[in-house]
Amino acid sequence: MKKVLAIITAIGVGLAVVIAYFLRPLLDPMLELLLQWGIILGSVAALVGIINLLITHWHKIRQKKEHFVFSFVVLLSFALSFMGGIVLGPQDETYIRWLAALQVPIEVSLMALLALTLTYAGFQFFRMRGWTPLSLAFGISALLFLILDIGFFQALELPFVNQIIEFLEHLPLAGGRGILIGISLGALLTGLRVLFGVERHYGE
Amino acid sequence: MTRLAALIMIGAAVVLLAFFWLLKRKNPYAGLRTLAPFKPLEKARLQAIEDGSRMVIMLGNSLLSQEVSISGMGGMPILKKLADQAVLGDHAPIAMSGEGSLACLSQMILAGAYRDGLAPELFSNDQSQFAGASPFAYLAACLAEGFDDNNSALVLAGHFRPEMVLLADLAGREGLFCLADSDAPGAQALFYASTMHTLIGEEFYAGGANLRIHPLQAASLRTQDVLRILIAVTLIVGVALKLMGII
Amino acid sequence: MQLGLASALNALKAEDDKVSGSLFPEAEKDLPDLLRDLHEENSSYVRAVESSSVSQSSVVDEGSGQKVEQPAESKAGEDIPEWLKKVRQRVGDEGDAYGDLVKKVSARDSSLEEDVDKELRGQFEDWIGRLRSDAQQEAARDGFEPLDEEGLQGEIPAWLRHLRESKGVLPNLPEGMDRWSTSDAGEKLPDWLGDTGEESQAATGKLKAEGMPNGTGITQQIRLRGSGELQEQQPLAEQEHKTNLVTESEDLGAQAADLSLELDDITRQMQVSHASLGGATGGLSSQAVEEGFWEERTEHPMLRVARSQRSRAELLKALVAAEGKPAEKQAAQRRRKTWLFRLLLALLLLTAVIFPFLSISSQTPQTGTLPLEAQALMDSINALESGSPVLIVTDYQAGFSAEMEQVAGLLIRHLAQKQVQMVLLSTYPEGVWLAERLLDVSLTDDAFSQVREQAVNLGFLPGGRIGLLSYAINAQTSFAEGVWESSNLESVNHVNDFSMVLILADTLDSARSWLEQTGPSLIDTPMLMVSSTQEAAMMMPYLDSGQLAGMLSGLRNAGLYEAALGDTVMASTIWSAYQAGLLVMAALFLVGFVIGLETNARTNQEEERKK
Amino acid sequence: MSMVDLIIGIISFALTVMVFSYIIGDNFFFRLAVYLLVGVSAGYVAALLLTSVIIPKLIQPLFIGAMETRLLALIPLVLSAMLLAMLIPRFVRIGSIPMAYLVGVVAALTIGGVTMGTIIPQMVATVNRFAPAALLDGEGQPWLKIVDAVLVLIGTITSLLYFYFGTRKKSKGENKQPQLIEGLGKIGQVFIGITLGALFAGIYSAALVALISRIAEIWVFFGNFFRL
Repeated sequence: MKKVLAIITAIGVGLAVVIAYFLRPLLDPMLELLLQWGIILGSVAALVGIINLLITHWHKIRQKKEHFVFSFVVLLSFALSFMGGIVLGPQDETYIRWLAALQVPIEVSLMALLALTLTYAGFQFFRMRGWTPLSLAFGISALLFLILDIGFFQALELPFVNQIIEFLEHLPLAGGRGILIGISLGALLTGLRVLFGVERHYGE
Repeated sequence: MTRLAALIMIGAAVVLLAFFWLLKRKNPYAGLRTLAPFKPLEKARLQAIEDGSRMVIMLGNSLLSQEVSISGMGGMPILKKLADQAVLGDHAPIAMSGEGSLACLSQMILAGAYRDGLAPELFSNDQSQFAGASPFAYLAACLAEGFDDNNSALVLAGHFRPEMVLLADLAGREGLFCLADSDAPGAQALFYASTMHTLIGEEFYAGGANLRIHPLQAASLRTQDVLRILIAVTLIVGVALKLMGII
Repeated sequence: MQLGLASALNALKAEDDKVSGSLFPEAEKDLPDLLRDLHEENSSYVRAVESSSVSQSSVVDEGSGQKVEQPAESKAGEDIPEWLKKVRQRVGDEGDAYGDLVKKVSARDSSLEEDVDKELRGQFEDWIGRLRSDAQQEAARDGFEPLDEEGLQGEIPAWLRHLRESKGVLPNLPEGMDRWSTSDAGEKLPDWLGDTGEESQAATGKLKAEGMPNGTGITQQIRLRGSGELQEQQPLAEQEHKTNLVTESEDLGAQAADLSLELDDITRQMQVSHASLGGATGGLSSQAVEEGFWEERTEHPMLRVARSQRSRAELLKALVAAEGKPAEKQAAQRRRKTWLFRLLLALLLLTAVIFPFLSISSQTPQTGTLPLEAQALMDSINALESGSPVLIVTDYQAGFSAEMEQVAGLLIRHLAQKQVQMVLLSTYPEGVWLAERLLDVSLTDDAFSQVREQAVNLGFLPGGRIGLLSYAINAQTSFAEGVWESSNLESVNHVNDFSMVLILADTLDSARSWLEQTGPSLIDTPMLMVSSTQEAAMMMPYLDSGQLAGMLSGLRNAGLYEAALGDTVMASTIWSAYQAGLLVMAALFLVGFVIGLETNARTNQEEERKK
Repeated sequence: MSMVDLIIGIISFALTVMVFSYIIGDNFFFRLAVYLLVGVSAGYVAALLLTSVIIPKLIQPLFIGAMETRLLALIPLVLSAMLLAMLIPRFVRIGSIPMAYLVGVVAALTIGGVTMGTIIPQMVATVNRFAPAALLDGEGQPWLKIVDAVLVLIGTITSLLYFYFGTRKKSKGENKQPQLIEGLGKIGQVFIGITLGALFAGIYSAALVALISRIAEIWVFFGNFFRL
């Protein structure tokens, strides 16, 4: 019974929003109400996810699973960060300062780690991918754009060289447009399957 | 004009979808290209059951925070296929989501798998985790979970930001099987360079048909093929008319 | 595990039926009694479990760790098939796999100690005797020389011997010998099989004398031998057997080893009985011959073991032996192989990037021409009037704050020079405090202090794309009550009322969402972008289609923009380190390309050689 | 340098080294930094969601405003309660209705957004490049603009056809695309490779800037520290 109700909800709400989307601004009030409820449910789902995160780490501690010590770190840092946000407010200067002091170094370092690990990917690329039109184009293009980004040729300030560089820098546009249209077609059909009531992972 | 053109495209897609669904009811999956990475994925799945190791399925984030994205749901067919082994293997697969709504959806799929396996009491919420509240926190939690010694495979299926390629690097370091399947072009570029089993462009949306989840998934691929040919023809005709100054 | 043992016994029984069908005369088709007893025992055990009227089974609740009474019939139980109910019942009864193993073994021991009596001992000896007498009658009918009392001695027909020799099954007869005798054969047997015949009888005799329950003879002996104690100790009679067995039965590892030896011994019993008749029968099943019946063996050369038999026995032995031992991860070996090389490459890049910090400190402006899209962005900002509202969207993660503050900081300063009214918001939770940080880092000069105070941070726009469309429809209801009213934005009621929308994005996701959901609502308000280098290539289609009016991305273009503004020039150490890092990656690609050429050539040669 | 800046500088340096220890392999320090980030970001997001969405949009409307809006506010409250019920394993299925609502809304936005925001505008832009005025007037060499427009048209069509999912009719079981489409797809591979290669270089550059900024920050911190 719950499954049928869920399918009807998805199809009904989906059709209502699509119709209102294309008839804008005619049905804007109804569209806005449906969107506001969607925003609330999206945020509640995020909170349910965060509570699930805390319960998972609490189970790890209680069952003394491997690395359960770090679950203490998660719960403790969550408590401090959450209480700070509630008491001082998410936009308080002191709160933001300490939040940035912890979050910025770790996230920027993870991003820096990406550079260090891509060195191995760059080195073993041709050995792994072999020789196909795709891999050759990929390798040569990556090499070309790395060298262009160094700025050596631009510094020569030769008009003809600049025009070639500008032409080369616009080359990714064609492939990018093809990929974008392809991905959009896939997303369009997936959305239609939801409105057909076929893509119903919510009803498992 | 854009709105009219969009409506025409959506109408064409709906008609073609229904047409191919009815046309190919008997054998919906015949005549479709099979994607290479799904065979090793099946092998890795059976291997995980055989040697009692664990598969970790990462469903990525949504396009933006606090929403469920269509591309995030693109990874669900793979989770559904791997969830069926939840009842068979020694270690149930772990689904890690970077978005609250994806965590709820994956929980339903895993719970459904145990219910289909007539063992609902064996399902616990820990198998479907909400790993992190921000993309980098999600990446960090997945890296920590990826180091677990019970793992034998990391399956990335969903919407990923480029920095998630650290997980493919971790799979390479730890000698794990890794399937990287995303709809984000940036992530596709890095996955293509760092792991063997990856999909490019819109192949991400062909997972459902390859795993034979529902006949309408196969009809979708056929509809996409016809639409791409219509787009190509429209571009050529449009260019011709533009050169002639008609439009 | 319980299922595993039952199925293993069934497999052995099926195998035995197949082989015995061809070797034993029709009348003797049924199993040797010992094997049948073991089989009945096992099925009686299964029947005992089924019939048990236990309506409740207790399952350890993984979450709470205590036993939880579970209804034996789960709600969905009415339509569950019978066989599956038994499977779930058994899983529920015995908890985890090891508990099941211990229960099975101890159940067998106790049933053997209570039930087996003198009659089984007699049956066993009758069985051996009947097998031998039948073999002799068979041999007499087929014209072979009857086997003598000890069994294995006998004239092997010439054709059989040549066939075996050609298959390398029988080692060439030493000089002067034309047939095998038990003692020679015995030498080839592994120690523990070699003495099966005589020693087991002697041991059994001793057991009887010591008053041990007869039934334990064979099994007890095997268990002790299995645990490696029989060889070192004094003869069994002097042992205090009750205590050893009790301590042993608690050690799960030893139990697994005992079981494997017990099954192994049954397999040996069957093989020995086959072998003793082997010489006498010519009627081998065609399948056995086909499977290379006389393939390489380590056991008694006279043994006739089909390859499928052998592989099943070894698989069974390996499976049982592997229980309880952590599987050696092949990944661990693969990990060591690439780990060091990845570390060296990372250190190489780290060194290349640190080096400019040690040597360079001067500041030289960037040279080159600003790309068209960056020029369009500069022109748009230059066209703004003082006090006009500009919406700045800080949709990037803290991980990109380094790059974005470097590149976007330029535009914030440029906008501040134009004295515009800045309105900030973000669809990412982190974007809220990153916006504050961006203003603090960029507007450090006193000249910008007034612009800094007037800047309004609307905070978090929740809901992702749902929130974007809602914002495009009605900007005020998208934010918490009072946020909009307190931000003195009288002139702005709709997103179209902004003079410019500037999106600071680290990936294509945020840009696409704004372009798809809010873009169609913007009539004459230009949408511009500051993008991380990360996905700037995917922004080009939107620039080309005019959906984006201008874009600035990358450290180099920021340097050129800065030079064009006449602003303070970016430190050259950062720029030199950036160039060094790019050179390292370019070099790695080239080296990889050359190595790829070489490995590709080698693989082509190998393929040609194979063809 | 104030005491707070000193502490923040030391924390920043320590966290950077702990994250970089990933290169050596799994270790205590890396996990500590990683789980610290998970806890801190979850706490902040939870606080932000409560203060800027749940309280103002879900709870306050129940008590403020006209009776009609207060009754309407009950619907999202009930749906939210069903979502919260999913935290209990036995009631996971109750959350299917609010999840269906969310999925339905996002599916509709995707259908509208991708068609009006990406597919149609990109097709129009490809055709508009061939406008005679755009080709002949304006900056740049006309022949270069013509070549550029033709390349974009060919690249867009061939990279679209590279993903063709159908296979040849005659080739039973063979995984081959129709002849013409396979040929065009090979050209499309080149254009897709160029785009993905450019993305690889771009992402590496962004990561490189992050690496340089970490080193620069630590360099400046130690410079000021030793100058104390």
